[in-house]
This record gives sequence, C-alpha cells and structure tokens, in this order.
Amino acid sequence: MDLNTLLTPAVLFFCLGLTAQSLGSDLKLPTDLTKSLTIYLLISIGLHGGKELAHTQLTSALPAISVAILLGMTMPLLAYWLIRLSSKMDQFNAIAIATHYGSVSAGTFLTALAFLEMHNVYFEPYPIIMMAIMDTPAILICLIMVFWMRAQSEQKEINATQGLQTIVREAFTNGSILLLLGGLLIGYVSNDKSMINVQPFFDQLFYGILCVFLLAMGMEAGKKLNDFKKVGVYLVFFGIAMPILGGFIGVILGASVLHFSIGGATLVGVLAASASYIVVPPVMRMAVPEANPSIYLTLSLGVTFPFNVLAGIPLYYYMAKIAV
Amino acid sequence: MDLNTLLTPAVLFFCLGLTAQSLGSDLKLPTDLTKSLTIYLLISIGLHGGKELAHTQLTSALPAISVAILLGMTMPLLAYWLIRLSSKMDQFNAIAIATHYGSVSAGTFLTALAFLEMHNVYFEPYPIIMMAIMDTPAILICLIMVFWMRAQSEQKEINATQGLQTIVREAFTNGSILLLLGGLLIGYVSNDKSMINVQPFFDQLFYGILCVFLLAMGMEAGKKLNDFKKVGVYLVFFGIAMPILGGFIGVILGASVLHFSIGGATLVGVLAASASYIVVPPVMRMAVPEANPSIYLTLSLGVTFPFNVLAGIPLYYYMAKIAV
Amino acid sequence: MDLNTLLTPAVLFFCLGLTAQSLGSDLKLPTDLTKSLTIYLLISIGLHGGKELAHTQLTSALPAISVAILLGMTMPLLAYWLIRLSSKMDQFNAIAIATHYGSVSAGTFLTALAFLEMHNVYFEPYPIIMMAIMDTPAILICLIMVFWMRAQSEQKEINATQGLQTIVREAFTNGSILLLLGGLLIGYVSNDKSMINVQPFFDQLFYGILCVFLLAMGMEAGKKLNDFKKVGVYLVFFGIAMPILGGFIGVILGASVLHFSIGGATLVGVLAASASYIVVPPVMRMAVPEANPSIYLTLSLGVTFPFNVLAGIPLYYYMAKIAV
Amino acid sequence: MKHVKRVEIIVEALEKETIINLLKAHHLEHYTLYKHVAGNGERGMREDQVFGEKFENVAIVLACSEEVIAEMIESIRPVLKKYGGICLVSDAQWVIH
Amino acid sequence: MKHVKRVEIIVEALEKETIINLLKAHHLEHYTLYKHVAGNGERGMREDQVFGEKFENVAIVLACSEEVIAEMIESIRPVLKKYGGICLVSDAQWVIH
Amino acid sequence: MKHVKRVEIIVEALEKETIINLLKAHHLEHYTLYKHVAGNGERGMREDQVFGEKFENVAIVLACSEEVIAEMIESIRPVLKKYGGICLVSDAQWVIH
Ligand SMILES: Nc1ncnc2c1ncn2[C@@H]1O[C@H](COP(=O)(O)O)[C@@H](O)[C@H]1O
Ligand SMILES: Nc1ncnc2c1ncn2[C@@H]1O[C@H](COP(=O)(O)O)[C@@H](O)[C@H]1O
Ligand SMILES: Nc1ncnc2c1ncn2[C@@H]1O[C@H](COP(=O)(O)O)[C@@H](O)[C@H]1O
Ligand code: NA
Ligand code: NA
Ligand code: NA
Repeated sequence: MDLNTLLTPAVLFFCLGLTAQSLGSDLKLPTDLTKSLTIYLLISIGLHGGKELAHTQLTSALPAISVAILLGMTMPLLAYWLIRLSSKMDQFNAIAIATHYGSVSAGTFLTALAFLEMHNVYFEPYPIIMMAIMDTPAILICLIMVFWMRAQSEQKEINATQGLQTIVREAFTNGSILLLLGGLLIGYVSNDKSMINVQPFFDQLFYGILCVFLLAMGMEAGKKLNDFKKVGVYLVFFGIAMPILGGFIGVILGASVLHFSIGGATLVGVLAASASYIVVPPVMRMAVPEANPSIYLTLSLGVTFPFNVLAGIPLYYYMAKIAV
Repeated sequence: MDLNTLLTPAVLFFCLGLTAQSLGSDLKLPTDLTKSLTIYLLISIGLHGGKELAHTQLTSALPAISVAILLGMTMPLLAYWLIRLSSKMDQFNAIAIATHYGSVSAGTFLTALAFLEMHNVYFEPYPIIMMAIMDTPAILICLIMVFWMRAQSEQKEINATQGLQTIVREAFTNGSILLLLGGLLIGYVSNDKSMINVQPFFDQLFYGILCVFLLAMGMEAGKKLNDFKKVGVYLVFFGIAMPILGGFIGVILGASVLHFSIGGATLVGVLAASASYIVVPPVMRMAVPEANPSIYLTLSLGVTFPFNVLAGIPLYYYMAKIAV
Repeated sequence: MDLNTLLTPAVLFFCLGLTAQSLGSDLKLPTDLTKSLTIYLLISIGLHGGKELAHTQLTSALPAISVAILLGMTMPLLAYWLIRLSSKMDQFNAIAIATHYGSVSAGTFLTALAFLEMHNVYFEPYPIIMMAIMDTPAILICLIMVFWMRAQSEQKEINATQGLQTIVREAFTNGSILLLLGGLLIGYVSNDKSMINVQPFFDQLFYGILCVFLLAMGMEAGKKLNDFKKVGVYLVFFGIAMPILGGFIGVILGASVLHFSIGGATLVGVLAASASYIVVPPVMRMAVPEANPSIYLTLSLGVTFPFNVLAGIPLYYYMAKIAV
Repeated sequence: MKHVKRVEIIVEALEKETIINLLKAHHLEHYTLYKHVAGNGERGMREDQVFGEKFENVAIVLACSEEVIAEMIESIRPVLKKYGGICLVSDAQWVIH
Repeated sequence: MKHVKRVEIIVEALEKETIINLLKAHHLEHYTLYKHVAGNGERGMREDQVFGEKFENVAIVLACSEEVIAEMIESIRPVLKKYGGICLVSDAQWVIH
Repeated sequence: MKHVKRVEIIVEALEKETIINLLKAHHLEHYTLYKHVAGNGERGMREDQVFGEKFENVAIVLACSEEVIAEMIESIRPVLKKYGGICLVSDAQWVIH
C-alpha cells in the first residue's frame, strides 16, 4: 500500500482545507453549504445502507446492534477512566470529553467508506446501522455519570428534571440521527425501480460531495489547531492514543465476535475509534455546562478527526487484515 | 395500485420531514438550501417543458392556456363563495384564502410528475405552461375583489394606487414565475446539442433533489400542523374538500375540453387542486393586509399540501383513468 | 457562426438574470448559493486543468507562466495610462480600476470554456494555470504604484507597513486562488482511477451549474447597470474598449509567442480582456481606500463582464481564427 | 461628541422600502439596517420563512438630531399602525469624526 | 410617546427558549430577536460553528414598563449566571401607534 | 445593577479586526458582535455583496465603565474617519450576575 493510494482526492481536499487555514487564507465556505453537505451525506449513506439491508435478513443485524450498544456504553467509561487516571482533569470536563469517544464521527466513517471502495474492499452493510445507534447509549451513560457526580457534590441544577428530559429527547431525536435512520428506512422499503430515479443524485455524486465536505472539515480542523496550547500536550497525546486503542478494540470485535470481512472489521474499528463532532458537542453543552466546550471540540475536531482521516483509517485497515 | 407504489422515495421523505417535526426533533434544513432547491426545481421543470414544446406547434398550446386562465379566475371565486356560504369568516380572510386555490403549488405538481414517471404514464407538456400562467389571473381576480370590498366599506388605503401598481407588478415579475417562464423559453430556443451539456445537472438529479425538497416541505407542513387549532375544524375540512372538488373539475376539463391523455388530465387536476405557498402568500400579505397570514399559510402548507401529496395525487390519477 | 450557436444555455441564463433585474423582479438567489457555485466552479476547473497537466511535461508550462506574469503586470499599467491620458480621473481611482484589468474574471473564463466546448474547439490546459497566476502580479504592481503615489503626496497611513503585509498576504492566500491552485494540484497528483469517482460531480454537472452561476451573475450585472450614470459615459466606453484592446493583445501573444491553437489563443485573449470582480475588489478596498468601490465594481461587473459574455468571447475567438 | 437621538424602528422586512423612503423625505438618508430580526408582537410571531424572507422583521437604527424627530415620527406612525412594528427613541452621544 | 425601558439581553442561542419562557411568565410576550450575534466574554468566544448554530448568541430586545423590570430581572439572573450573557437596561421613548 | 455606558460601533466588516484589536489595547476584551448589518452613509450604500461579505457592516456593542471610554474613543476615531462608520454612546444599567 504505497502513499499514492492513501492520498485519495477526499484526503487531499482535507489537506487543502488544513493548509488554507494554516496559511491564514480568507477562504471560507458558507456555513449553510457545509450544513447542506452534511445533510446530503447522512441521507445518502442511510439510503445506501437501507438498500443493502433490504437484501439481507433483519435478524442477522442483531449481533451488530448489540456490539454497537456495547461499544457506545463502554468506550466513554474507558476514556473517562484513562483521562482521570493519567491527568488532573476535573470530573466534568473528563466525562464530556469521554462521551465523544463513545459516539461516531460521520465524516471519518465516510472517508473510510471511500478508502475501502477505492481499494475495492467488500464490506457488510451492518456498520451503517451501528453508526446510527452508537450515539444514544454513549449519551445516556454520560447523563447517568453526571447525575451521580452532581448527587455526590450535592449540586443543584435549575429545573434539573426538565433539563434531563430535554437532553434525553435530544439524544433520540437528534437531526443527524433522524436523517440517517430515515434514510435507512426509506432505502429499505423502497423498491429497486423507484430507487433508480434518485441514484444519480444520492449515489453518483457521493464522492465528489465528500471532497467538498472534507475541504470544509479540513478548515474546521485547522481552526482548532490554533487551540492546541489551550488543551495541552497531554490531551493531544490522548486524542491520538485513544482512537488507536478504540480502533484496535473495534477491529477485534468486528473480526472475532461479528465475523465480518476485512472491510467490515475496518469499519467497526472506525466506529470505535472516531469521536463525534456533530451530535455530541451541543448535547454536552446542555448536559454538562460545567465543561469547557473549546477543550472537547479541539480534541474531537482538531486532533482525533485529522489523525483518523490521515493515519487512522489505513491503520485500522491494516489491523483488520491481520485480525480477519 | 398497491400501497408500495404510492410510497415513492419522494413521498417517504415528505413523511420523514413530518415525523421529524412532530417528534420535536432539532433537524433543520438551512433556509438557503430549501430556497436553492426551489430555484433548481423551477428551472428544471421549465427547461424540460420548453424542450418538449420545441417539438410541438405553439398554437396547439392555446386551448391549454385558455383553460389555465379560466381555472385561475374561477377557482378563487368558487372557493370564496364556498367559504362565505358555509362559515362566518370575514370577507378579507376569505378572499386571501380563496386566491391560494386559484394558483398552483410547484411542490405538488412536481410530486405528481414523479408519480406519473414512476408509473410510466405519458403526459403532455402543456400543463407545465399552464402552471406558469395560473397564478397571475388568480391574483388579478383577488385584487379586483378587494378593490370592490374596500369601495363598499369606504375604506381608504395609504397610497392606494401606488400600492396597486406594486402588487400587479409583483404578480407579473414574481421570481418563481420568471424562473419557470425563463426556463421554458431557454429550453424552447436552445438546440438539442447544447441542452445535452446541461442535462446531467437539470435532468438526472431531478428526482433526488425533489426528495430533499419534500423533506423540507414535510418539516414546514409539520410546523403548521401545530397551528391547526388556530384555523379551526371547519377550515381543515375545507382545506381537504376544496382540492378534491378542484381536482375533479380539473380532471374533467383536461379529459373533455383539452382531450389530454390520462397523465395530462391528472396534471390538470393537480393544477386545479393545489394551492400556492410560494408565490401567493407574500402577494396576499401586501394586497390584503387585513387578512391573517397564519390562517392562509396553515391551510395551504399544513392541510392542502400534505393532503395532495399523500392522497390527492393518486386520487386525481384514479379520476383521470375513469374520465379519459 | 450564426446567432443560434452564440446563445448557449449559459449565455441565455445570463440574459434571464439581466432581464429579471431590469424588470424589477423580486427574484433573488441566496448569497450563499452563489458563493457555493463559485467554489464549485473554481475547484472543478482546477481539477480539470490538473488532470490535463498530468499528461504533459511540467517545464512546457513555463512560457505560459511567463506570459501570465507579463500580462498581469503590464495590463494595469496600460489601463492606468489610458485612463489618466483620456480623462480627469484622480490617481487613486485610476489605479484601482486599472488593477482589475490585470487580473481575470473566472466567470468570463468559464463561459469561454463552455463556448469552445460547444463548438468542439480544442484548447491547451495552460491557460488554466495562467488564470491562477495573473491576479498576484497585478495586485503587486498596484501596491507599488500606490506606495509611490503616497510617497509623492507625503500622505501617511495608519499602520502603513502592517497594512502592506496584510495586503500582500491577501494577494497570495486569497481563497479563490487557493481553490484553483489546490484543485490543480489535486488533479495533477491523483491517479485516474480515483478521479473517476469524483467525476460525476465535478465534470458532468459543470455546465448545468455554470448556468445557475451565470443567472446569478446576470442579476448582479443588472444591479450595477443602474449605477451607470454614476460612472459616466466615458468610463462605460472605457469598460468596453479596454477588453477589446486586451483581448487583441492576449490573442496575439497566445498565437505568436505561445504557439497555441485557436482555442488556446482565444483563452489567452479572454484572460487579458477580462476584469476580476471576485479577487481584486476587496483587495483594492484595503489597499486603496481613497478610491470609490462603486466605480470599479460597476465597471468590472456591470460593463466589462456583460460585454465579454455577450460579445467579447466570440470576438476573441474570431481574432484567434485569423491570428493562428 | 454630539448629543443625538438614537431611533430604532422594527418593522416587517416588506415595509423596509416604505420606511426608508419616508426617512428620505425628511432628509434622513443615513441609517443602519440590521437584518435577520425575528419578533413576537400583537400580530403574532414573525420569523424567516422558508419561502421568502418577506415575513421577517428588520431593524433600522438611525442617529439624528432632536428637531427632526417629531415630524418624522408622525410620518411613519401610520405605517406602524397598519402593518405593526415598534419605534424606540433614546438619548445618545455621537462620536463625531 | 410613552416612557419605557429598553432591555437588551444577550445569551447563547441555546438559552433562547428558556429566556423567552421566563419573559412569558412575567407577561412580557412581545419581544424582538436579533439573530446571528457573536461575542466574546468570560466564557470565551462565541460564534456560529459549522456544526450547529447552537454555539452562537442571540440578542433579545424588549420595550417594557419600569414596574415589571425588577422582578423579571431576578428571574433571568440565574440563567445569566450559569450560562453567561449580559442584560443591559436603558431609558427610551416608545412611539405609541 | 451597575451604571455603564453602552457603546455601539458600526463599521465595515473589513475593519472588524482593527476595531477589536484597538478595544483590546484598552483592555476591553468583552463585546458583542451583530453580523449582517447593512447601512447607508456618506460613503454610499453598504450591503452584503454576492462576492464577499467584506462590503457589509458589522455592529459591535460593548458595555463598559465611563472612565475608559474617552481614551478608547480617541483611538478608534481615526479609523472611523478614514473608513467611515459611526459610534454611539448611551447610558445603561448592567444587570450584574
Ligand atoms: N414590546 C416590544 N418589545 C420589543 N419588540 C416588540 C415589542 N412589541 C412588538 N415588537 C416588535 O415589533 C414587531 C411587530 O409588532 P406587532 O405589530 O405588535 O405585531 C414584532 O414582531 C416585534 O419584533
Ligand atoms: N462587556 C460586555 N459588553 C458587551 N457584550 C458582552 C460583554 N460581556 C459579555 N458580553 C456578551 O455576553 C456573552 C456571554 O458573556 P460571558 O458570559 O461573559 O462569556 C458574550 O459572548 C458577549 O456576546
Ligand atoms: N446617521 C446615521 N445613523 C445610523 N447609521 C449611520 C448614520 N451614518 C452612518 N451610519 C452607518 O455607518 C456606516 C458608514 O457611514 P459613512 O462612513 O457615513 O458611509 C453606514 O453604512 C451606516 O451603516
Ligand atoms: Na467512537
Ligand atoms: Na389551484
Ligand atoms: Na485581464
């Protein structure tokens, strides 16, 4: 696997965004454009997964779903334990950061899909469902942890219960998750004939649009790079070590428990390794107002995301090749 | 015609939007995205119609144009008469609502096109021209009615004449109508060779983009559903009965007067049945400031539009099958 | 070459935009849409040029690059000299206007590409690199001129040196230039296989998206038309004469010095003839605050751009046919 | 610094031109316009609608001398009455440059 | 014209609903909302993020009579304390129409 | 509540950084920024252009104590003079939280 095959246009556009930002360029993508691209990608990936699922038996997805729930609940606990053990960070910031690692970054997942397709590697459709599921258990675990922390410190919240309801609802009805699940369902129930009409838009444009999306992500990651000093050397290290550990666990689970192919195991690795920057940050902002958003945004968007796009994905693929 | 063929991806995306809204999800499509999709759809449909027209004789469109003007002028009068007869609504709100039923909803029309294509039903190109024409007569009738109401009640307006000019110009130079007519003209004059270059964008992406548009429309309709209590049970009933009546009239005219095929007659039914939510509301806001926008927006966007998308279109198709 | 072949859909959409604006229509494209289209077009053209370059020897681009630098530096001086000689305009407004003619309008260039493709005319890939280069020398020449003018008039600026740095950096890291150069580079290094994935988006949609872009440009040009009286008859004349002169010089250089084909020479003509309205105006606003933005924006967007789109491009093509 | 009145007019975006023309008629040609303003009042919620920004509000802020105010206000009052909106006047110091 | 207080509340967009509900509880149902507001304060920079406008500020402006203010302020103070933001109160004349 | 000055500075978006840096130099690091502001003044109409938001205005609002104002104003005055814009200062009460 030489360098040339790693540098897909998608990854190169990510680098272009990073470069533009670090040169201090005035390049700016309209916020609404990036939001629209995200919406497109979530729907597309959902439709694609749904169409694949329509050709399988639904019960065959149960093991994958169980693993997703398991990963979503244990990764945050693992991350929390590691942070608290190895640094002096306070409880609230630690749990806010940790929750991100239980959930999934759609951008990383899509880049991994592009990577696999480019290398003609087959993968199972189940990881797409796993992706839609993982955020919720991660957020629930976080809420329980925070509840327990507050009980201990005898802190009181404004409208504590009302707040909890809002947050739980947010976790279940989050826009991104709805788009993904909605797409899955529509792809699943629509017959092939009617899907052909929408394929030029949702299938053929996918990789081109992913390039523009990664350009935007590169710029966002570049902005966060400047905040490195704020989070400190240790957290930067954590933001790289954690996905490697997560990727390893994911690949092992994918290969041994789920009996996935190399491609499928790679994707489970990516699910476990990546940290959400769309769904989780606003939920943390509501659920853990004590934590500093610039720390968790910098870690997930400025450290873990670039690491995964540039080095993590090929690494998990390499791991999967050995494990399967 | 079983349920499965009714649930095209386009209709399913509409339902997804409705669901997201009623679950209280934070899903939000950028306003500029929805506006851009509308622009795309209007141009595409114009180009498509223009290309079709280029293969026919222009004079053959005259009967269709006459029927469009007739429908645009009589539907509001019929609707006004029905509202006033059967409820205690005041003149101004009644005429503002009625005008919407003289004009056409592009979203409904496009969903009908997708429905026909999906069932491989042929249709004539003329309804596209009719669509571009119908808004103007409806608005003119409304202006005349309002003028007469004000004269009766001896009310005076600020800058009455200047205001009238503004409104008439608005009716003729409305952005949506210009895009539709402009597209028609460009499709008509461009030779086939130069159209091939733009087809991947304007033709092949059409149904995919329609899905995202209907997702947005579903969310808008969902927002209005909460306003149901404001408009009252009677008006909800009216918002369903009126399109059925209109669809019936349209199908009959399409089949008997215009001698259209089943597909064409269905489309004339849709033209008569649907109520504008793009062109007419801002014109009403200027022309009839006495009327309450939330009533007419709720009716056209929250009642008639969903009814047409989910049940009306197959119904008019069914009527057309019998009538032709 | 009859009228019909001049009226490509792209040009017709430009006219539609002009018409909508002059009818006082409320048609409005979301600003973010136009910005997004610009971003798309710049990346697409870069990728396309890069892929072409990958099949040539890089050193073969040197003559083209030299001519681009030469044009970028001499066109503003020529324009400045002409304005000062023939009118009473002050130094600062004159140099601000002149700088625009050293740089390039991406919209004009793209319309010229569409024109050549439509007529099946071959062109070399080098003009795309030239386009990415020309802005910078033009801006540098302008800065030197302004520095010298200020030295003469003994004017002092707030933070003069810091300001200069900002402006030079702006010229080199301008977003549009980065997108173009980044696209070029990515197209150059990516292997053909990985490019195939992104082609449906970046290649096939190109001409359709160009149409919507030109619709927006037509509306912008139309807005500026109202400002004609502000700039005066003489400047309107200048805004037409200058591109003709520039186009002539460009075509001659393309044909004789660079030994380009008819298509390539046409494009060099377009580079020399067109005036930037994306990159240069904000730089001028910073570098020459003494000048009136509405004059140079009106000239480049309201006079030279429409002239080039409607008449200039075929004219330079005609010149190239004779010169080559 | 000069003593002036700060006038803040909030009206539906549709009325923007009308108000600006009325201001012009009183030689108040300089103003600042805040876009993307929502609001709730007697006429219900006003917010950006997907279809047309025309149902949004705008805020027009202008600094002007005390004398011209009374007359200007009389001219915009009927518009506020008919289409809704508010007009707040407060004291301010204008940094003359 | 009527003498009123002009209250300008700047909070994170996420708190918009909370504040509006608190205002409603004091029968202050009419307000104007400025969107797309950024800011810098003790809690650092707040600006539109690509992912979700939830990290932006909004400004809520309301004109109300002097009497209701004190009580209303006490009810929003804890929100300002917990999530940040400012509240400025100034004098104004309201053009009654 | 604390008595403060409410300063409202309206300048071209391009000058945003310059102004914020000048404020910082006077230890006025906290401010609120209203985006998407258009306006008309001596230098003509300023509004969002399709190509670059750089020709728009922004409004910077800050609450600060009376003492620091005079000096700060002197430092931004040359920018207002050169590139246009206005600065309004008014009295306000700040709800301390
Ligand atoms: N008391 C108030 N304070 C602030 N803004 C108001 C107030 N009353 C009305 N407005 C604004 O004025 C607009 C029109 O008000 P109305 O005519 O009462 O519907 C509303 O959408 C609000 O933006
Ligand atoms: N002195 C001030 N002047 C103007 N706006 C302020 C000031 N302090 C805080 N803000 C605004 O209030 C928001 C929250 O402030 P803070 O809670 O201090 O982080 C900031 O993002 C600013 O928009
Ligand atoms: N009297 C005024 N009232 C409100 N805003 C003003 C006034 N004069 C100027 N402005 C604002 O300041 C900007 C620059 O003004 P100028 O430097 O006069 O062109 C304008 O675009 C307006 O937004
Ligand atoms: Na994870
Ligand atoms: Na109708
Ligand atoms: Na040029």
